[in-house]
Amino acid sequence: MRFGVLVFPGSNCDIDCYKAVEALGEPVDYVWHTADDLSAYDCIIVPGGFSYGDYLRCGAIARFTNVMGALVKAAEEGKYVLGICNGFQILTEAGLLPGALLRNNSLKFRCHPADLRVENASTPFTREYEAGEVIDIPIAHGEGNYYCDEATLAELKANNQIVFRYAGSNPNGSIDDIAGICNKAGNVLGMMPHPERAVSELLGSVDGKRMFTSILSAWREQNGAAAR
Amino acid sequence: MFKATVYVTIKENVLDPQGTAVQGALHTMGFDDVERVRIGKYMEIDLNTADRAEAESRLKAMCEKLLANTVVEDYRFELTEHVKEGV
Amino acid sequence: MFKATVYVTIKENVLDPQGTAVQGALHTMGFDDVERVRIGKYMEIDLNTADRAEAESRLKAMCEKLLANTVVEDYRFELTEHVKEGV
Amino acid sequence: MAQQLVKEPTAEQIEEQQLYKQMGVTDEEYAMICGFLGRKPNYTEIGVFSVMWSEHCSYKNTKPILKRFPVDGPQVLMGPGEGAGIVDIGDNQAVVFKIESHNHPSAVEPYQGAATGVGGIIRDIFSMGARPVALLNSLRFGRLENDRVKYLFEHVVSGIAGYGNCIGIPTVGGEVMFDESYEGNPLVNAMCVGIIDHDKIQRGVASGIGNPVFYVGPETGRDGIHGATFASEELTEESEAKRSAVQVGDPFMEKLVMEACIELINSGIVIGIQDMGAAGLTCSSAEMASKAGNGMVLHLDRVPQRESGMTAYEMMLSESQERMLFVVEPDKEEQAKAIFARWGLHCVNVGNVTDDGRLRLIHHGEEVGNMPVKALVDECPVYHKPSKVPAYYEANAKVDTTRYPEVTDLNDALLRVLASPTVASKEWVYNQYDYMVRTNTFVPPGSDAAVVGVEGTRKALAMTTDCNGRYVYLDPEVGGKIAVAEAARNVVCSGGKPLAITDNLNFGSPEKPDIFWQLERAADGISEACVKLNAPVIGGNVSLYNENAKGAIYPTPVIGMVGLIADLDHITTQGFKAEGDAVLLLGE
Ligand SMILES: Nc1ncnc2c1ncn2[C@@H]1O[C@H](COP(=O)(O)OP(=O)(O)O)[C@@H](O)[C@H]1O
Repeated sequence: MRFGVLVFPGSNCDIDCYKAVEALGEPVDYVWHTADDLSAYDCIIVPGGFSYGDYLRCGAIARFTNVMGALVKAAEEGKYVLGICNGFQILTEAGLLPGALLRNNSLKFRCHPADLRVENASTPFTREYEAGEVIDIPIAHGEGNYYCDEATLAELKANNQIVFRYAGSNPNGSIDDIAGICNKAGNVLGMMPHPERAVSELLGSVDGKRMFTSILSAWREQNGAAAR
Repeated sequence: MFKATVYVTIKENVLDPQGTAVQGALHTMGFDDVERVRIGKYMEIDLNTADRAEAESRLKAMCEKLLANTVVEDYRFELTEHVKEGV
Repeated sequence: MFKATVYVTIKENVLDPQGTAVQGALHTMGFDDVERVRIGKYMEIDLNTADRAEAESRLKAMCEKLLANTVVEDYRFELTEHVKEGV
Repeated sequence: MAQQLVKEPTAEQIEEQQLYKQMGVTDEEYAMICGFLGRKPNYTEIGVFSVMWSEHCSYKNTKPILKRFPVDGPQVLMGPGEGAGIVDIGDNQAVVFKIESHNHPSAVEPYQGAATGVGGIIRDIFSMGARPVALLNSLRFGRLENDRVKYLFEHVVSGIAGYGNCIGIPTVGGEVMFDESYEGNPLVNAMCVGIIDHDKIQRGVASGIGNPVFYVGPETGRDGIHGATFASEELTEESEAKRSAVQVGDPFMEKLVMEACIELINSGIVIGIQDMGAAGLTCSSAEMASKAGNGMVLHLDRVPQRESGMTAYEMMLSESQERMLFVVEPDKEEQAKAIFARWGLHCVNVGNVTDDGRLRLIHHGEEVGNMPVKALVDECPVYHKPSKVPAYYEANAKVDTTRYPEVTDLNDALLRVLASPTVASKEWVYNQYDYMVRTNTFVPPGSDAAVVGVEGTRKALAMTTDCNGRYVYLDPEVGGKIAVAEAARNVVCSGGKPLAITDNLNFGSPEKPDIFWQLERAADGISEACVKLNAPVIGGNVSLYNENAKGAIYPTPVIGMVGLIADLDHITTQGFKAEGDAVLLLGE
């Protein structure tokens, strides 16, 4: 299974995502924002950071880069797309996920471990978690306050698109404690917390690792490859 | 040459944490008469476009595409013609 | 009751990295006619103050103290009287 | 458009009206400058000399003190002098680190002051060729009851967070203390740590006669003109009027410049590279030429400009952020340009290396400056300021400490100590910093030293900043030793062996004999501790004139220390681990 990690000017969790996939033992490439073909990749990660300095709005400028056209196409084809933090913001700006991310209600950047409840354990990204399980994944963002209107929220709930909720105190004021959502088809996930920062005991948690192994096993199953 | 001023405001029903915080701060500072604060963006854009209709349509496109996120923000703009100095 | 609109802009000589980045993005998107972008803040404030002179002096104080950082920003405001609905 | 409204004074007017004094140049220094030039300096030249001869760039008041520091050791690959010091960590790898102050800019505009302080120290690290891997800071404010102090504290912390988080370098540690003596004159010291392979180490040299000199980064504006002299003056009501000295940081731009410069350095074509820090183009061009024993000619019309009508004086003294200067051979120009183009950056040939030992400035087809490089960089007079034991010190020595009552209610005392802002948890601060990005932070803030892993190895680095200004005030020599010892204890408790230190000497005005005495004694204390602990000083920074209306701040020589943890298994964290474990007390 081949992974691509998008790199925009100002991305800074690209290396961390790359390393997390590398540890999985699967091939991974950095993909520069000018690329217009993502057909080589089975899963595309839109990493965190401050693409274009987060100027104007987080993700607003990155969304117009060349690679985003290819990303929309890949998502339509059912490829797995994982947007983390700034990646989530880019996916909402691009309309691949509904809603928007506003400034944290504290108006401060917040970085610390956070408890998340896995609300939907049947996506390709979460199949190795138990539904309802509480996992420890750090957050680090200034604008992670997820917002959508009532109708969209109802729809998210009805389609089981809310994948993660904050289980402890809500760190940013997001509506309905939402920490991560997926699209209707379930192949595009956006989340504020950083699973790539929770992949070893040295980092304080290994709960993020299962997101990467989930993706791999889902892909293998889908493609009939024998599970290792 | 046109000068455009673009106002981007948070939609009425969307929470404005910054506005709320500023209102709180103003109260603490003794400005109790402040009843409501909403904070948006104010942009000044110089456009080297010849005619007004075109400038207007281009500005609208910029706002819809980039300058505002219409999921949570409203926008409006004003255009004033401007004669280049020294021309 | 007054409605105030406050405009906070970055001083002329002070770098506006945000404006520069947005200008760059607009160019990449094909809006080559954009010559300059400066991004500031726009605030709407409801003031429950009886008379205009007082509202003005209070607003000035708010701007100087909190709403603008006068080291790097300029501000100006407009006041419009507003009759409270339903009163 | 914007015409130049004020005409520059002529060389004669500068002399007659003693205008050089406004730039911090004394009569004697002015006479020396005339001697070096063989004529009177014009406005641009006196401006260039004034910044090169400011304390910030020349260390004219502190050179005799810095000489006392031990700077050698088998582990030291590069000591003080370059952008940052470098220490061997084995396997052809080395650690690069330095601390720098941005006190005065932060007092005036705390967010931007702190942010650009962080940006500046990061440039010092990557201009050595290193990949920055961690940031730390050391902060001092007045008492939190004061509204202005609250404002400064809040905005300094956001400024540090804003810059570090955006550029993607984890801020892993630091310290914050509150004391009345820092009221009106906060201390904002930022430290950056980087990792480099031995063979990638760069120096800021302009060698190779005829080689082109390149400017990279954003356009030059009228930012922070006279920032270096500003940093070498006491803060007064008037400095409020000098507010134009505040620069705005653009961490996004710096991220691009950093990535492009590291790519350029890795390509192996760079001859010399240096960041434009204090006194921007002036300091970088003069120092690079000086290190190679060469000269340089700069064509100022080619300098990218953000504003129209900029004068030579303004361009030479601008402190616009995120700019670098580098030298390559002529046939490597296209290769260098291609790298910067990919990152969307300006890369402009602004001059050449020359053999005449002079810094020559060309603007609008005229030579507007012609100065001997050696005079600019090496000939600034060194002052041996008078020093005197302060009265307070002598008085304190006579205080009978036994006359204070013993504390009886220890629980109450403990609670009061824990509640003081200086001792209380700093979670509010460090939770605003992204301390995890790059996923090598193995001990985050909240323990003793922070621990950052060395990518791809079993090694890690322990790092900390420490100083207790009150101790240093009470006894500068002992206080200086304590600062180093505390840093070393933090490193050792985390599983590391101290490698070296960087220091930031934050003191009051050196014109005052009391203060100069504090400086000398503190330096002696630091030196002694460094020798004992085998942790030489590999670099540092001096910030003098830290005074407010009531007098000088506590003398605060902040120590930044890095230690090597030989194996990840040695990492130790603070905090009791399990019930029933024995608790031992070491020391007296
Ligand atoms: N300004 C700061 N930036 C980052 N971390 C900080 C800062 N101030 C304190 N910390 C972190 O908080 C923890 C406690 O700091 P401090 O109270 O100074 O304790 P200590 O005396 O053990 O150094 C340390 O891990 C330190 O790195």
